Amino acid sequence: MTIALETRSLTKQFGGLTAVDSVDLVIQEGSIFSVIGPNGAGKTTFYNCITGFYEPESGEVLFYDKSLVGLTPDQVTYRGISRTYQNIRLFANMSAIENILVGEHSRLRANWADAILHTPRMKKEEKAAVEKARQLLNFVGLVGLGDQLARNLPYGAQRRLEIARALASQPRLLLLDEPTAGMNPHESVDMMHFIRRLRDELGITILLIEHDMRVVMGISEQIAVLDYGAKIAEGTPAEIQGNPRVIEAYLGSGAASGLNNTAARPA
Amino acid sequence: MPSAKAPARRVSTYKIVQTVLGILFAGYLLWRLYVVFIGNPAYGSDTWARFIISGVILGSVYALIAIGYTLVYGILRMINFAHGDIMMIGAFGGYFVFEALKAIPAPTLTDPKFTFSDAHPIIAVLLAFIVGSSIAALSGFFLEKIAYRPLRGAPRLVPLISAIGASIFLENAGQLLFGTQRRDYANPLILTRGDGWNLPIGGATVILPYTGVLTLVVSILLMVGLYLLVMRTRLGRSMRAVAENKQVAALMGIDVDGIISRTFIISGALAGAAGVMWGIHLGLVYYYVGFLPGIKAFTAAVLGGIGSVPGAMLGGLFLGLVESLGPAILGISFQLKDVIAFAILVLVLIFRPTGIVGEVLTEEKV
Amino acid sequence: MRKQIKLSLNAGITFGIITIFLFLVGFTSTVADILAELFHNKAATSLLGLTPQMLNMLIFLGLVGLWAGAFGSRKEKSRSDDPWGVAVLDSLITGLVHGLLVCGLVLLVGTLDLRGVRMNVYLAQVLPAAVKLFLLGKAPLAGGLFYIVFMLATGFLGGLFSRGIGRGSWRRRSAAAWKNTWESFNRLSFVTQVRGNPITRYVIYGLLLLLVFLVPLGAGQYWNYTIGTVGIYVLLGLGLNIVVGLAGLLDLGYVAFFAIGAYTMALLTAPAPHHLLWSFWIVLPVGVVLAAITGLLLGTPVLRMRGDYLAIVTLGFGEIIRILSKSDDLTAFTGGPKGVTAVGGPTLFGKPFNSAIDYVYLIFLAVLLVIFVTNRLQNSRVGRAWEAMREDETVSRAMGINTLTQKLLAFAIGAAFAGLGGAIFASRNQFTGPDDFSLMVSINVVAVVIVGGMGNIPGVIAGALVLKGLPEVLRQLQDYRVLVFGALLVAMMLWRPAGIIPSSRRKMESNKDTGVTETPKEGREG
Amino acid sequence: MKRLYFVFAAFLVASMVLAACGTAATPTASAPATQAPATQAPATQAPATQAPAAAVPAVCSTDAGGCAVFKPDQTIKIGMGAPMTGDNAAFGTDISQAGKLAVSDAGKFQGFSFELDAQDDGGTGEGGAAVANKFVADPQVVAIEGHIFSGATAAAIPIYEPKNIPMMSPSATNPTLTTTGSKVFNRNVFTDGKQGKFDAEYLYNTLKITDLAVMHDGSAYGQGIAQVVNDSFKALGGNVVAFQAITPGESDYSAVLADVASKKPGAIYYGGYTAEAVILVNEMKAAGLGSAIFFSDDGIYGQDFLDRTKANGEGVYATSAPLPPESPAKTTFDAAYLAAYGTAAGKLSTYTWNAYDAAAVLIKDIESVAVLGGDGNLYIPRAALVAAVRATKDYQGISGVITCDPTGECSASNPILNEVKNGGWIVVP
Repeated sequence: MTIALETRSLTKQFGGLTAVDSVDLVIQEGSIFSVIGPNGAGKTTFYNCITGFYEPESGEVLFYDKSLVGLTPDQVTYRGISRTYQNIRLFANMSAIENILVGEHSRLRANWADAILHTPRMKKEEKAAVEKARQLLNFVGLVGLGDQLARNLPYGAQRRLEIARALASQPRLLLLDEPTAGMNPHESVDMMHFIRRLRDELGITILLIEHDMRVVMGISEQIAVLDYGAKIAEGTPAEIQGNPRVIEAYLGSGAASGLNNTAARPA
Repeated sequence: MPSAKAPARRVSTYKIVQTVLGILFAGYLLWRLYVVFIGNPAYGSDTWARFIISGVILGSVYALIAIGYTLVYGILRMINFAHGDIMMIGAFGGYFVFEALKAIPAPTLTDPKFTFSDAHPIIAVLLAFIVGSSIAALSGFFLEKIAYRPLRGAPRLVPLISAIGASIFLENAGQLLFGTQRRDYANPLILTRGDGWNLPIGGATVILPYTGVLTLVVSILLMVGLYLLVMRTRLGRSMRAVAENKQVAALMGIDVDGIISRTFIISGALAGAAGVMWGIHLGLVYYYVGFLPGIKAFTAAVLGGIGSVPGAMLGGLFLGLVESLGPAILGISFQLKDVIAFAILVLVLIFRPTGIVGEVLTEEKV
Repeated sequence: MRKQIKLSLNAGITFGIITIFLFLVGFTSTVADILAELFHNKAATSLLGLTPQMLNMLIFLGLVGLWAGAFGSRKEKSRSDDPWGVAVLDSLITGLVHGLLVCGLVLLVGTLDLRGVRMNVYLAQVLPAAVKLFLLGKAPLAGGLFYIVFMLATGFLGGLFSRGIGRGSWRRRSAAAWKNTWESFNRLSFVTQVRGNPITRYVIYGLLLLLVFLVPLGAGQYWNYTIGTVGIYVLLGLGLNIVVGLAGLLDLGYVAFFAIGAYTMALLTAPAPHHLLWSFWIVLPVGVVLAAITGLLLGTPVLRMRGDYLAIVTLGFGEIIRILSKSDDLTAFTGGPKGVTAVGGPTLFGKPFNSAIDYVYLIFLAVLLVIFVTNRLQNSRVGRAWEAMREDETVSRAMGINTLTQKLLAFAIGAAFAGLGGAIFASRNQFTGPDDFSLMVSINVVAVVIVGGMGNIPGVIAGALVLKGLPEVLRQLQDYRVLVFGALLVAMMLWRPAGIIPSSRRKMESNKDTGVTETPKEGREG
Repeated sequence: MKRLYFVFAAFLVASMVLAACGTAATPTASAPATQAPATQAPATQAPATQAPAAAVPAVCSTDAGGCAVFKPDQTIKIGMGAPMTGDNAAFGTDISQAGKLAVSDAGKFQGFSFELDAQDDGGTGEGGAAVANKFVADPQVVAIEGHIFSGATAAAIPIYEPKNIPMMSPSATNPTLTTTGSKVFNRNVFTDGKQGKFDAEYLYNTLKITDLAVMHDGSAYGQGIAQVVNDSFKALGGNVVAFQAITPGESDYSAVLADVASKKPGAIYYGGYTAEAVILVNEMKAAGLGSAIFFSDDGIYGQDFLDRTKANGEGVYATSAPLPPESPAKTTFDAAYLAAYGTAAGKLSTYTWNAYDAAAVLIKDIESVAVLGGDGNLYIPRAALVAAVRATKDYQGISGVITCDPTGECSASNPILNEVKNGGWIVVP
């Protein structure tokens, strides 16, 4: 098995606050890996460090053995990492299909001169891009909604469109940030199956931040738990469920709902 | 934006540009400072004192106007382009008060031409400020109600255009109402422009004008008052809450529209006071008097960090000083003082993208 | 009921203030002249002791009074019914308040005037003649009472009229009727066929183009000049549309690139100050390229700034260019505040361009070129990247867009269009100077983009027509044209915040436009 | 690559279309210029049906610009392009007001009345060209008073030139305006050269100033004259210690004055207008320039300067046209201006009297060439009018004598010098 992503004592500080504290993770290619932890545990900051939005103070991020530290977000995307957002961030005033085409940006080559002159290369590429966007719409189950403005889509469709957009850049690693936030249990289950399909059909490694424990326990192969920026536990779902430190972290932070309580959280 | 401490492996080109620019500019500045102070002193200390007096006084007026921009920006995230014209309205308010009081004779034994405003300068000035501020505040209130409130949910450039339209309207209304001539403020005798304390500096007499000191003192008082208002009162808390998040503020039972109205009233009143000061210190009022100070104050607000009240104060003062000292220190003709001011603005923003004391916008917040 | 009365009271006060304002700015006198020109009744004899000028003014004030009555008697929101009695009462209240306020003004102004007070020392337009006209040559009291009766009567009529036509309902009804007709027309099979046929579109475009090319032939020099100016602002608007409308970067110093284009043209073709006398056709691309390069140079340090920080920095840059162009240090190079005269014009096949009409066609051609380029860019990977940046810069970076490069590209292309506009502008006016590049030009161009509708080409054209055409149309209003223009700008934003022609998206999922063979399944969800 | 060719081909076609349109357009566009009688045809035909063709004066068929025709109820229009809005509106307001007085003073000519049509050009080249195009499209406009600012004027001249519409600007001082060989442009205002040289000589020879500071307001007028003074003063052997420009529209120049003060000049020469000069003079004392002489051009001469500087203005020098000190005509005009507009003549700008004269001269010249046709219409031959304006000689106006030289410079008189003494302008002998 190859290692898709590895972080070595990754640390990110904001002033005096250490948001990510020497986190070591190893994510195998083709796995579904979850990062959980109470609110403010540094999960999203961890994502931002991987995707190049933050530059870590120290530590290393290796993607297929190549360092990502210091790369800009677009370079990271080019290398094959793509992400979604906790609060959906689509390009609201663009149509669904255009959103996906933007996602394909890093895989397209046409520059401004091509665009003005409509070179054959550009036309061919554009045709293929639109075709691929349609396939992705199809894949996420949004056929017929392609010409709708993203902001007019129903909530669930927006979630799936966001994933389709992330897939458009042909990632090898997909970072999902609470993909089931705001969904009812039925929708959550659908999403769970969908995530698994991503891995199985497209062979994409998946890194997941999630609060819904049923989802986490249901699909993750490995789970890491962050608390106050530091990794306090790592293991299979079963191991995590029994880990006293994890329970304490959650209880301590007031999220006493417990690890087995799967009640939907407010978005 | 990446934080300051970067790992040694990759350094972004931007940072190199930043550093090079910074070193070049600092070097140039040091060299110029050396030249003008030690190498080839161009000015005596009396001239420097004059520059500083001029800069500080002008800066304090800029600061006062800039606060109006910043308050509105902080809450609505819009540039109130008509703010300078509100200042013009305030200046006219004060002008008419002085004209009226000048018309009331109060002859004394020594001077038969003594008028009410000469006899009671404190009352006259106070009245001018009250009337000027109130009229400007009222204009601010109606401006918001008519031109901005209906656009609350619109894309953010739309209120800007509306503000530009309002600005054009106000300028031309001022021209048509009051005529095109430039009018002189009839100050009370004691505040005659150009009179002041004579300070012996460097073998020459430097005049510290009374009007300038009045301007400075009043603007400092107003700024302190405003700071207390924003930080200590219920209204100030509500304003900050609305600035932070309008939806949440509304949920907390804050009357968002009311707070916005009041913000416009406050910023209008400050602009009006600035207008009266402008009149008293510089003596000039006409329909276009607010345009340039408006642009300058907007620059000052951004320089300080738009949205931040202390930033606006600092920015205003800084801009005033740059305008008077900049050409002198850099040895460039005064015609290019705005070029220097804008170049400094660019430099400041390159190093501090959100102004001198601006809020640090994180990726997520933007 | 109390709310209803408050409504009409407010309306009365508002219109009272409006009428007073109109008098104070002297519009009441001017409108009399304008109407006299319209009715050709300047030399007409007087009627009822009123001169034609007074009658003209009263016609105008009567319209204001009617509007006040209609406005004041409108239905209060919480009411379900709209009885006649209430409407009439409301209109009377409005008219009364309106009249009382005007009466107060008349009494004040009239008395002061009788006493010989020269009010125009402070209020420039309150001239004795204007006062006499407004008082209809009567004594203050008589004039005041007349206005109470007059406003009451017009207010009443306005209320009756407005209630009589059922207020806005007729508008809604007719709009619905139109829509129905339109839809049934669309359903006709041959219409669908014709509409669906791409040839139709080309024919329509062709006809439009033909029309546009024919108009200048009959427009006369003045309108051709105006059309040319509108065209140049279309160029500027399209350029800024890329920067503001597509890439979402607020640029308040766009005039800088315009100035660079214009000065390039002027300095390289004019006999003074450099006597280079280059050919127009060579300088044109030089100006465009220079403007684009300047865009790149400016953009490199500042494009990392966001939103309003960028706005002020660009504003500063525009001012810097203007100040430098007139500065003492560069007078020998730029011609200083005097500007550059005798800027060269193009010659095509031996024919020099020397009239407004020649330039109109040149500008049309430039506009077509720019529309072509914009259209191609907008519907490409580059255009999508720009729009994504406008929508959400952070996410667009995560989508693999190098935002800095894309911003620079947008800036440079926008600057190039401005350079093109500036070069043609200088050549057409045969003159250029620092006064042509004031901050107001930048602001006007931003307004062109926003007023028309951000991010789309027809919107920019509509915006340019409004921003540069409207002031010319308003010339009838003499000194009031800019005042009215400012008010209209506000009104336009309140009326259509999304612009005159809001942006619409290209349909891409269905394969009509892209020519891809596969037919998508109809899988619409609710 | 194929696409590329297509694009080029499209261009080629487009340019050919353009060329075709261009040539097709020629007759329409240039008709008024070359065959002006043709444009007047509709106007002349209409009366021709009622009256014999001989009603049209013979001069119209020979005049290179054709005739402007006025039916009995039409007014003869004099156009004016002026900044009526914006920062410089005071100039436009003032000049148009003075011009209107001249028009009403002129009364009726052969039963036809005159009208001054003042249009807003904002003082810019763009506005100037727009207004000029509007005027040339109006057959009733026969002459232009203006434009007011040099930039607008420069853009307007090429538009009036082919239409034979003469101009008389009371205020556009840019020297290059009369050097391009225009036959329509004239002005009754000083140019920078004459005045600046005079001023520099007086400063050096009479006032014995050795160290001079030159300032200006960055306008075409102020900068031009300041440059001349600077050069002339240096040529005389004087020392220019500072050359600084201020930004008009600002209200505070204390910093730049402090800089000038540090150079210890004996006098300040200022090129510009009253608005900024007043601020400078009022701030001089506080800036440490209490002992320096303030010397300026005709842009500051006038009552407004005195009213607004009061005691600070004592000892200020300014050049002006040799006004007949208080000629009855000028006194009458001043009274009429005050009565009509509520502000004193010369308060809004210094060009009030020039403006009155410019309009009066144009009216006089129109009257000299206009011919009443046999059909009751008034005919004004355009080219003859252009020539008549250029030939103006010894016209005694309220601002001085107006005589146009072959280039269109009509302010024949030499400047005189005035000094403020006891709150009034006194002519320095």
